[in-house]
Amino acid sequence: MNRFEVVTPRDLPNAVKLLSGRNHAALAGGVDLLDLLKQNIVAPQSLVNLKGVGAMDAIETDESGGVRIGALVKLSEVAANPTLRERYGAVAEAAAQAATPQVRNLATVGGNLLQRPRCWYFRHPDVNCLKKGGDRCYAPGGLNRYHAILGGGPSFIVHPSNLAPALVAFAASVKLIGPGGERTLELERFFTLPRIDPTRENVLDTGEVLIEVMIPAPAPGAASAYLEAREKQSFDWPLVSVAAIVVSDDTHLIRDARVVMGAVAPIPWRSHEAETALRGARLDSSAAARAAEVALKPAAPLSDNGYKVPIAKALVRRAVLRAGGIETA
Amino acid sequence: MPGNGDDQRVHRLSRRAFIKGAGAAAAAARLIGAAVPLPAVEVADNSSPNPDGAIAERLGPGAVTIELKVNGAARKITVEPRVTVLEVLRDHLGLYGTKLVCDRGACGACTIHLDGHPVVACMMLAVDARGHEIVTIEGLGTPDRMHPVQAAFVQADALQCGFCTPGMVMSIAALLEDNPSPNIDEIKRAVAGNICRCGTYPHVFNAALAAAKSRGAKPKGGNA
Amino acid sequence: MARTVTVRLGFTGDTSDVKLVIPDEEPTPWQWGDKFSVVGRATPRVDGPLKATGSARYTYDIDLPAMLYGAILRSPYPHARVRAVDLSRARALPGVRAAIERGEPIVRFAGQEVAAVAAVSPAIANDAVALIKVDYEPLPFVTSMEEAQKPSAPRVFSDRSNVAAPSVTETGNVASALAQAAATHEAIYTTAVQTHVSLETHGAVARWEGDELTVWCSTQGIFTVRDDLAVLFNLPPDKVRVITAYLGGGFGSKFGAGPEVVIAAQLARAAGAPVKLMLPRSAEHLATGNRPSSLQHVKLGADRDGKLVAIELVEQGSGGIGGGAGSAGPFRTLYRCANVRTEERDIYVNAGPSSPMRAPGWPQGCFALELAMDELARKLKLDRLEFRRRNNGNPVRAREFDVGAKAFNWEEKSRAPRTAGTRRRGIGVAAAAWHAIGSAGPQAQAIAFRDGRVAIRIGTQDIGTGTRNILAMVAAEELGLSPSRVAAEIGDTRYLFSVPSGGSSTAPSNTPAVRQAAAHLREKLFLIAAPMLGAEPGDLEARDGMIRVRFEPARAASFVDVCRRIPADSLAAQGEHVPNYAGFRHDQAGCQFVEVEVDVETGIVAVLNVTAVHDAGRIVDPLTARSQVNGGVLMGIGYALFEERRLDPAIGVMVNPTMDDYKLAGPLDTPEINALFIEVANGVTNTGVLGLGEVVHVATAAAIACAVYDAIGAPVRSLPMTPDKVLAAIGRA
Amino acid sequence: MAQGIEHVFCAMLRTKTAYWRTPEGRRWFEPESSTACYTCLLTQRPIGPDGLPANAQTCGPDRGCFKTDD
Repeated sequence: MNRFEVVTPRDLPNAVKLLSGRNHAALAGGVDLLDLLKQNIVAPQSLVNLKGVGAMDAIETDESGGVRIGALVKLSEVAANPTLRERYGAVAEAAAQAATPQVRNLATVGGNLLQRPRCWYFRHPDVNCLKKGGDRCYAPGGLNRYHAILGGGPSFIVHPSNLAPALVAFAASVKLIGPGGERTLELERFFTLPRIDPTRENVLDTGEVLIEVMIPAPAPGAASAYLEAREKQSFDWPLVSVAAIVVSDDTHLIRDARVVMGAVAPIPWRSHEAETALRGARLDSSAAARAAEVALKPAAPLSDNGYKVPIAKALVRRAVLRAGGIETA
Repeated sequence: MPGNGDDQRVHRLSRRAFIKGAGAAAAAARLIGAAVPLPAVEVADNSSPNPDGAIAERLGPGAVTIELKVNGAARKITVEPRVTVLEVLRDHLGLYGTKLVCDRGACGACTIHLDGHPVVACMMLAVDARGHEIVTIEGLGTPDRMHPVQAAFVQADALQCGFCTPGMVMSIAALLEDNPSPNIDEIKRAVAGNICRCGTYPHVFNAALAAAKSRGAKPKGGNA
Repeated sequence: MARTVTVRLGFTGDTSDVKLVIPDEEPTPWQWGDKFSVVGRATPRVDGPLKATGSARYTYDIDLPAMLYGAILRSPYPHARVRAVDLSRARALPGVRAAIERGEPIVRFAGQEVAAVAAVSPAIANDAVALIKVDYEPLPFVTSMEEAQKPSAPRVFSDRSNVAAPSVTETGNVASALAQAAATHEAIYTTAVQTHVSLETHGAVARWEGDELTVWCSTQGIFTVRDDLAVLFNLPPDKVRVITAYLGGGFGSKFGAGPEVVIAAQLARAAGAPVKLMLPRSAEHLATGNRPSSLQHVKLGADRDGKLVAIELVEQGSGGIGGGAGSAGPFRTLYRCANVRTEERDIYVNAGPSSPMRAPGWPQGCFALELAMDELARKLKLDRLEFRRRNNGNPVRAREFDVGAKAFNWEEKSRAPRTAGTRRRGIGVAAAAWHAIGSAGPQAQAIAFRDGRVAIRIGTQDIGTGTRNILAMVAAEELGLSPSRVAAEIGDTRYLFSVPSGGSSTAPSNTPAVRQAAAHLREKLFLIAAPMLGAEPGDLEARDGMIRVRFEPARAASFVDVCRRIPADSLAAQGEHVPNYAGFRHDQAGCQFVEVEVDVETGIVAVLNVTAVHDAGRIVDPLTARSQVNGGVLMGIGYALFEERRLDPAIGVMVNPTMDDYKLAGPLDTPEINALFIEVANGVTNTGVLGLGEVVHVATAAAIACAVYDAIGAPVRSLPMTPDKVLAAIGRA
Repeated sequence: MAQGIEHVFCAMLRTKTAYWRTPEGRRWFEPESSTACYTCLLTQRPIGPDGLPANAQTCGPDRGCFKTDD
């Protein structure tokens, strides 16, 4: 870990000003940043401490019935929040399953969305991969069991956020403040594929700060589920995660659905194919299975990660059924 | 060394900036693939001006004196901003009960309580812990006056080599503050971030159940 | 000099009188039916409060005045010539007090030590390491066993084949037995490299005072580190003192003076100040040893009655640049068979070397053999437990099969239908063996002080198994005290010699020496007590904190009162572990039953419960014994399902040298574990205590593999059984 | 097995069992063991100072780095 200073700006505009400078990094919960610093993946001169520059630490219900989550809200607070648990179950569940209890008490919502990939080539201090400005991605032709089966190339990382698929499923937006002012972006558009720029996972500009996540009010009759498949059950990154929202009536007729997969692609992977397949169908296991089938149709696995396809199919099917109130194995 | 408030060790260190471009550490050439060293860090001056008052506080990169509240006492220490809470506890305050094992927040051996909540001390900068109440394993009990959770760990033999034990104890103690009568699944989830290579988990579960019982709570179900 | 005693030895339902010739100084070995007041009772360990409060001081916690911190520069290359090492920039960094080169012209694995520094803080030491310039000439390398055997493969050692000479054994004639067998099975089984992941990393604190070297070391063998350092630094052994008060795990990887210990001592000498050098986690994975991988070609043959007629193993394995990958132990030992052939080969690859790990070779071999046994049992249409019973030659294990099957409910669970649902349950059983009878050599001191305190001093160490506790209990038994009154002082080469804690030998090696010392101390105390009680020393006994005349409990003096008559400050006696006796049996049997649940859509395996039945001779403390069973099972679950050192074939580095990517079983992966002990009075030493650390780990992964096979109907012949492999076996991926 | 105790081992050779002594006071090597992990004390690695593998089969008097026990 290099030496750095820690500066606390007087306010958010000054934080933006500082972060616009070269070699500065934003410090919030600090969990992923410290990991990157310890691995010598980043070496900022200055950490800009975002704690204390503005609130950003509350979960509030807004007038339209939606919820705003400050970027500095801890994952443990998301997991425990009664409103989120009741109305945005998949979000609370995703937070509850992230990392460990001790990390959830430190890690923030903003940090979770902005964390860098867990790819073992990216995290290796001696490997200069494409994502770090090197000339190649080592996953194809290398050890790629945890890598992307969808949307990969030229980098094959998977997006590591547990929260992101659930938030994308609920059509959340993020509020960013930067040198050019404030902007609001659908979270789905916030993440970006490596074919656009393999060194980044999102469109956050230099100097920009993610300050808030806004989730609109769920549609009447909407219910959600979040599921993960992990090799081990105590602290592990998911092989596949799925957040599903099903809007249905008493007869199980699906009016709308959102299906987002995590850990399968460099971004939270929304399956419009699955959603189309579900819309208008009566929710049962064969409808859910059809959705799962079409969701994974575009999958293009690497040498070692084809097994993620059946797992993803199983989880899509189960998440859809669970969201629709049909319990399954 | 614990108890005297000030850190003794810093006096061995020069207060000047030691390194011109400490980023050399980070620039340790990446030898696999095209080596593109990261830019060396220009060390910012500790006393650089702040004309427009944009900055409320500037710490480092040299050592700065900060105060932490540890086990009920205010402790002054002088550390670089890159130092973690864990390093401060061990190397500056002589509180060796908190262990470093994975150094990445993955094993829970360095679990402390921050304002009553369990956190990993290895993934938190010391400067970020200012203004918070830190409790370490030493703040929980002593061999002569053990906390009920510590006593239960001994009785259940919930320890083997003992290296993960302080972290396990801290996780269980925090759980019982929140939930005085946990069932076994809640116990397992509460220590899911603690790794024991000796594999002593079953006895940890027993200890947690016994500690809850000794505090007068009734376990609610569970299959232990 | 020696006397003959007759002792009753054996286990429930199988005991007999055995004549043993024992030296005069030896107490009569504990025998079947002996009544104890301390031994055999669950006793929380005496040093538990220190561990539970974070007060126990490990090597990692040692802090000396003016102590420096060491750090090591390691090769990022799997194979390279070191053309030049430039330490000048590191030396010039303020706060750096010493910098040394390792001086080896070739590095053969990524992670090999190249240079080291000592500085006033850990951060500066790390900064300095980054300033060392090394001119490497990268050389061709190989990291996979398969590649390493190709004729064109790069050589790990120049001019030497990557394939070491095979180790071959054969009894009978396997080829002809296989040809005549009623049923045969043949398949290839593989296991991955597992690393030890001791929570306290390897390391030491070294301090020179003149030509005397004191080393606090995270080691399983304080005397072996002492002897190694004495040789390397050309010192008489008594000028080297090694201290290990507490040890954060070792699992076989911490024998002797490793590079980090030697480097710490070199840096301390160069800097003229004490140096603490504890490895970072990544180095622990890369450079401190591992359980080698294996590729095992197994052939089994059985006759119509389900008796094994042929066993063949052709194995190759690799831990990296060192050998020791053999897995034939179980094939030669576990089951009775007239025709057994084994062939083992070490393969060298450019990766960190293997080191002993918890029953070296056995978990690998047990997995392959036991899963093959299940596959053959299926062909024979035999219940898998019955198949094992028919081929078992060990009476202790026969009883363990019975006891375990009943506790586990084997028959009922066998009859339960294997459902066609998503989550399928399966059961498995596997046998284990080890030979943990300890070795002669340890010498103990037992000391009574005038204030009534008793201390046991012996140069052993506690790897985490509760050594202090069982030594205190054995001495307390002999002296009629409660264990809390006995201080077991260990972990210092100033005490008398003991052996390293490996091969499950700590308890069996040290308890006989301690028992003999305590018995001698008791005799000496009787000499003081006899005139006090007006009795002959030979008529006295020590019980319940009293020394009293046998059969006349009223004529008694308290232990403390007797100690007050000690003429000097203390009264000391010595004991040693004499060569082992023939006794009852020298081997050690075990078996484990496992129930799993497999999610057949995700390939994720959950271990639900384990019934572990083991022979540990005389159990001193059932509480700490159960802890060891838990530990062996949990490490076995990791081995079965999660753990694998992953080396990139193209760039030759380990991609998962962390505790998040190298996956260990955690609390939510923990099944219910039912530990059952078959107590055996074996008479191989005066205590008959056996070690448990290894035998409890041998069968777990095998039993899990058998249970998974039962659940999904297809064998997963490769460890770890990650979801990709499970799904592939089911035919879903 | 035949080579057993007759074999002359380099004084720098180490393996786990070598840290125990035979009743005759000699280091306990098992040259036939297929699970013994050998190291050379001089390098603390399974490589002799001559760059060749260190183990019970090969660390004999024919190697330039060979050392006797006393």
